[in-house]
Amino acid sequence: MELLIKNGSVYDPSNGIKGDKTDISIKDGKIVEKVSSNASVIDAGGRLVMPGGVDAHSHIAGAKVNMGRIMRPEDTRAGIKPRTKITRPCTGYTVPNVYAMGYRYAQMGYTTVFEAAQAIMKARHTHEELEEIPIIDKGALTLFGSNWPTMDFVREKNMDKLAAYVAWGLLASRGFGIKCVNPGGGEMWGFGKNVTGLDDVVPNFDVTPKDIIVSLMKVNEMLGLPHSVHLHCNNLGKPGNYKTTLASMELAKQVKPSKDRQVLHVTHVTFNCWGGTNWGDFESKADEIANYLNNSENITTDMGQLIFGSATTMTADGPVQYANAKLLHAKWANGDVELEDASGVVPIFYAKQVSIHAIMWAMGLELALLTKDPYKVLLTTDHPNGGPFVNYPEVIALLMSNKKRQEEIKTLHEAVHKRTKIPGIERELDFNDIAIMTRAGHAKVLGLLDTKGHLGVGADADIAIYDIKPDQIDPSVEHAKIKSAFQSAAYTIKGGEVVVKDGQITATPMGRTYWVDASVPDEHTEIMMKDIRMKFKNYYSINLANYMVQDEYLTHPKVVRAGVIPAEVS
Amino acid sequence: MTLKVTLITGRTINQGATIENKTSSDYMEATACCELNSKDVALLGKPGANVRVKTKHGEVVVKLKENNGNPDGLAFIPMGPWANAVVDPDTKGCGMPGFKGIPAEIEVTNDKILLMKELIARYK
Amino acid sequence: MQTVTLKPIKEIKISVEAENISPDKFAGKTEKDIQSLEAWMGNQKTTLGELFSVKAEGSGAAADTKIVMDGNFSRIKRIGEGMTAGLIIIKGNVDMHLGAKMSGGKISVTGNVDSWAGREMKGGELIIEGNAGYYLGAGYRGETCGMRGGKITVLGNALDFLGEHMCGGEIIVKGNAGILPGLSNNGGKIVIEGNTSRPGSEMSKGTIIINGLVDEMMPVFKAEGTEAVDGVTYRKYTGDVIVNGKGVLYLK
Amino acid sequence: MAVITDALCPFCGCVCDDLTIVTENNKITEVKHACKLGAAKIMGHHRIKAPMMRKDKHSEFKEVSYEEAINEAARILSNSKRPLLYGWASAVCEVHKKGILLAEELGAIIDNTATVCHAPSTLAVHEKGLPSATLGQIKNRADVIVFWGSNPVHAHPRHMGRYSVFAKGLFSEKGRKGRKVIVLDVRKTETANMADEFVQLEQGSDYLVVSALRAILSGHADVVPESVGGVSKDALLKLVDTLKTGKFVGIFFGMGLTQSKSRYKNIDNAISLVTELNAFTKCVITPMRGHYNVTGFGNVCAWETGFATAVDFSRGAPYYNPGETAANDVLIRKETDAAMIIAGDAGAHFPADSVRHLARIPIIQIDPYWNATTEVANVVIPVAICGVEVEGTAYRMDGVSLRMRKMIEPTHPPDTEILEKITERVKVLRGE
Repeated sequence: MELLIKNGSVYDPSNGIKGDKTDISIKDGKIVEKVSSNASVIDAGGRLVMPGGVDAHSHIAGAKVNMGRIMRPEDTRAGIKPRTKITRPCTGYTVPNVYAMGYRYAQMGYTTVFEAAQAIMKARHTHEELEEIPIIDKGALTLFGSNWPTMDFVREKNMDKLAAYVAWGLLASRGFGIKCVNPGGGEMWGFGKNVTGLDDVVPNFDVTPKDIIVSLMKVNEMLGLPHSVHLHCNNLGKPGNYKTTLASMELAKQVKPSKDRQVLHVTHVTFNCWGGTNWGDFESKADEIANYLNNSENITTDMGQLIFGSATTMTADGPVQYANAKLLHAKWANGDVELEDASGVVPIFYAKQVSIHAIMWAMGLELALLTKDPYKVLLTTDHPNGGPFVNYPEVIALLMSNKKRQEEIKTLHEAVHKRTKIPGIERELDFNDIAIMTRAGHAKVLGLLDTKGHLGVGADADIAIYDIKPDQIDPSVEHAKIKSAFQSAAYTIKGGEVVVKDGQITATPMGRTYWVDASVPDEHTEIMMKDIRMKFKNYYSINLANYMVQDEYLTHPKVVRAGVIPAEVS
Repeated sequence: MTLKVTLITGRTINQGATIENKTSSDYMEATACCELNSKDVALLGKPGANVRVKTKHGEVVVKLKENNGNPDGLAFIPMGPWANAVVDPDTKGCGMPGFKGIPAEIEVTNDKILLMKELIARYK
Repeated sequence: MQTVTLKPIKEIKISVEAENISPDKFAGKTEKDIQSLEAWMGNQKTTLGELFSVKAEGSGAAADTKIVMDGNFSRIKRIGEGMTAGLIIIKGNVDMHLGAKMSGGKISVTGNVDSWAGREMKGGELIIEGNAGYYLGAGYRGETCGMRGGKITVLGNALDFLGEHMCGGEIIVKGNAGILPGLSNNGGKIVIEGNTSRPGSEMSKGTIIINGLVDEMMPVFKAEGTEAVDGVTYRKYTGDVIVNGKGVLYLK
Repeated sequence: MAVITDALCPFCGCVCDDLTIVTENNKITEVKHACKLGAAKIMGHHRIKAPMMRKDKHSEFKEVSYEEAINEAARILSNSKRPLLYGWASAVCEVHKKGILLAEELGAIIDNTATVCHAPSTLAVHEKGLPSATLGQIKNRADVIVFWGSNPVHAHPRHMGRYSVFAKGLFSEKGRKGRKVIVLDVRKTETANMADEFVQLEQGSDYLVVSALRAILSGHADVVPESVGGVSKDALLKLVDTLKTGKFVGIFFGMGLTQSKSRYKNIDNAISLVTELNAFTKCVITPMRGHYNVTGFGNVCAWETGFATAVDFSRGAPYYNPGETAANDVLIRKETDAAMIIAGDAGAHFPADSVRHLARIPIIQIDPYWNATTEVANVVIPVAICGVEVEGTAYRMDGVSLRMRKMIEPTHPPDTEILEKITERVKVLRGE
């Protein structure tokens, strides 16, 4: 199969292409130097061409996503669409069904999405859902931050065992990388408590969140995993938590990256750049985070942008969800996973006239606009925590147009003026910035820039064409057009196949599931497994033989190899 | 003598152990019965007697059994076709019929207990 | 002024979803237009004309549209759903979701209505001369708000969960009500002339007046002595204390 | 002789995964570690040999080929205006996926056995959520365990040993001795006999008792009368104190709550009690699910349709409203005009009125065993036993997904194959 995209106005940041009229040749699902004259041709007619969108942090599959669906029939009915000849029925707004998940991402020109948190013990469920999300490539990050083996090995200061455990845990869960959520807090939530900072000691395990974060960063680099540690900071959801976030970022200095990427990705900053001491003096400290990012080299973040309207908060941070439910008098699902982590799901409605929400809306934007390098701030909504992913085009429009921001600010609670810097920020991002924040940056942060997030030869032929002519539009003024163009791609091409045309699904191939197979010396695994076997014998409620995710749950696997880097290299 | 009771239905281990073997006499023995405490049983007769259980929704003949965990006036029939002959079909706006808390009358009878096949045949 | 008369022309066993029977949908349409409006019987798409004889006289906006339904409609769901104005007069029984989400106009029924009548109703009036089913004036699964405004009057009885999650409006039941009326009442007014049981659980706001007997009282109300309402003396209770509720329950 | 270790039990929601199965010549000769329920199922019962059909409900069945039975099933279903596809709980998730696709194709209602079991719990989850935990969390931490309207000695025989009452873990090394066990029920069950405290309720009064506990917990003991639902105020005060002072409270509930007066509102109320207890201690609540994979159906149905059960596809898009779209709702209203009953026995477990309607309409049964549904069926298609002869996914009562093992080679085709063929045939009949 050959395809040629002609006359596109191409934005391909990692190859330095900024709006040049470049042709893209595709053969057998990859981008190639050139194609034969038999290739079918898409004439982009000067329209915007970008690599397929990549999302490094979204909640698209697994136990908590499904709990969101089960507890929210009122959300399910909000997005109903009957089946068609090509598509299965779609449901939901904040918690779409598996089909809507794939179709709606594809309709926005996205082709790769990573689920941000799975407990190993519930990974089989995650993969069952990933297996049914059509079109997009996907993967899932695995939780390690409160696992008993993690804390035991951290306390023993045995990085070989910890590395072996991480490698084994990724295999067991078919996971892509290390997710660390409120480290130590998940364990403490087992008895209804929480850690309050990086130096609290987790009872019975005698480690601190700081120890856990640093150790996980070390083994992440020992293993040379494609992605870095992906951190949801302690104290999330508490006013004043920006200090914890900055202190967590500071820890990254202790570890050298094993490859050309960050050593720490701090996620959904909207929820952890909070100033003030209570809800009364609550304010944005996104500027402080941006300032830190501007002066450091090995940390990346994502926005977790807030979208007004309905959202469903879901996270492995169990205690924060209990606090949310109590504060909002909302329904609450909790999902502790034995020996591993916690989780919670709580619906929320973000209202423009609620001061906290207005301030939070500003935080993600401030972070993105005050941080100079767009590779350091990825565009996310922490779907569906800040709001559903279908609102990315709204965020793009806000980032590209100060006019739109000012119009929006007029409709918000006045706190947005006093407690945030957003009204005075004039910066407007360009298409290159947006391409980084929605594609190249994500791919780089995930360590997948070889095949994802760019349009160079050898890349996967995942491409989006939008109905915008970059040289004929002023995004600052015509922000509504920007938004609608990004909502509904003129073409989405996935693995060389046209899957969306004029915003409509035209084909529903199955994407691949990425996971990382990391090698460690056998003797490390053997020693580590002694502990693991003991834990299964005494503590787990299932047997070790039934724990690992079987091959049957990855019908289209894409294995990324990694492993312990020999001492002389590291 | 007719005993007025509140009827509940539910699982038992023998009902469960024979659930995939519904044509067997074991299943019938496990489920075609009605448990009352010994005081209530004595009001009617003896354990092992056939009793007719009647509700607004139907009637069924089952074997009388003793279970002293039951308070006075509470009858228990293991879930299954015999119990379901007399439960309340109303789903109360939420899809769930009334399998528990049904006012019922129980009396001893000489009628025989129908086999599962015969019981279902009544519905045809 | 437009008057549309619908009469059943066949016995209907499988429920029909007929949200198109509404003054908003009929307004300004010809008899033929109305006959061709879509309805669903089970998984079969059909039309109003296939199911009913349709007679239309005059023409007018929704507010000037009167729909007269004469006969047995006990398998016709969603009549008057979302209507904003006009009048529906039903001489007979109807199925579920009558007047769901309606925000204006008036529906009156001489017979019985099945469950979810007035679901998520925002305004207008619903008069039921017979009995109502479950969840009268309630919400949809998982929503925090049921009825928000308008008025429902039932001359007969209503079943369980009436006014569940009510956030506003008024429900009057002349007969008895099933269990748990006014559950999670958050600002509506409910009057039950007959008997009921377990009223007002989890109510945070609103008023429930019961003139008949209360079979079982929820153990969550504070007795506040007596108070006269429209000249009648009631025992007054406030609660639900669990949710720090400011709801008021008046019992005779 | 072959020995399979770490085998999973396809009976109840405990899905015990520590069974040892001994087989010889493709026959199971021994089941170790299983309870009476699991062992009985795995050892096997009399099976339906071959597909069968009959002219009408009164005539005798005749054996037919699979093809014939499948074609007839497809014909019945594709002619139906209000088909119901019911059962599913005794099958693996792979079967559920095929079933939902068939329901979409037909514009059918698909509902599962939870409709007479824990579907009300799902309705309560819509209202209040579900503060829960995996069973190992209970095993390792719980010092107070409550069974409310559930009788695990009979329905989940190994629950207490593996996960709750007797289980030892990191913070519960004393097992039973370190735990307080409370049973609330209307009768003194065998489970109640093992409890430290038995609170006997009047039948149907659970809702009132939960509210009284919540009132006391929220500091309003003054409004609670001297006795609620047959329980003295002193006993209620004591119970609240026990719950509040536990370090980790695990509450398990059964059909005593889902099926009694107030139905799902009992659970709705109990979930609020659990949420409110978390202001004092850690407390979680878990439904005692019956069939080994009834939880799996709810999960598959939720991720595929957005709704956990009772989904009506008649208009092409999922619609959900138990009370309107659940199996018994449409059967009692006599709306259903054809039904497929698979991996569940509506004939035995539905009220007489529903079965009476099933006896009037064409019924297709897909099941390994002859049961009460067979008695009203027109077409019977025997299949392999999931979890014994077919591997696949099941979800334990706490939502942990597990892969059921194949113990012996099947003698019949799997449900998935039958459903695929029916779906293909339906498409042909509809000219797709």
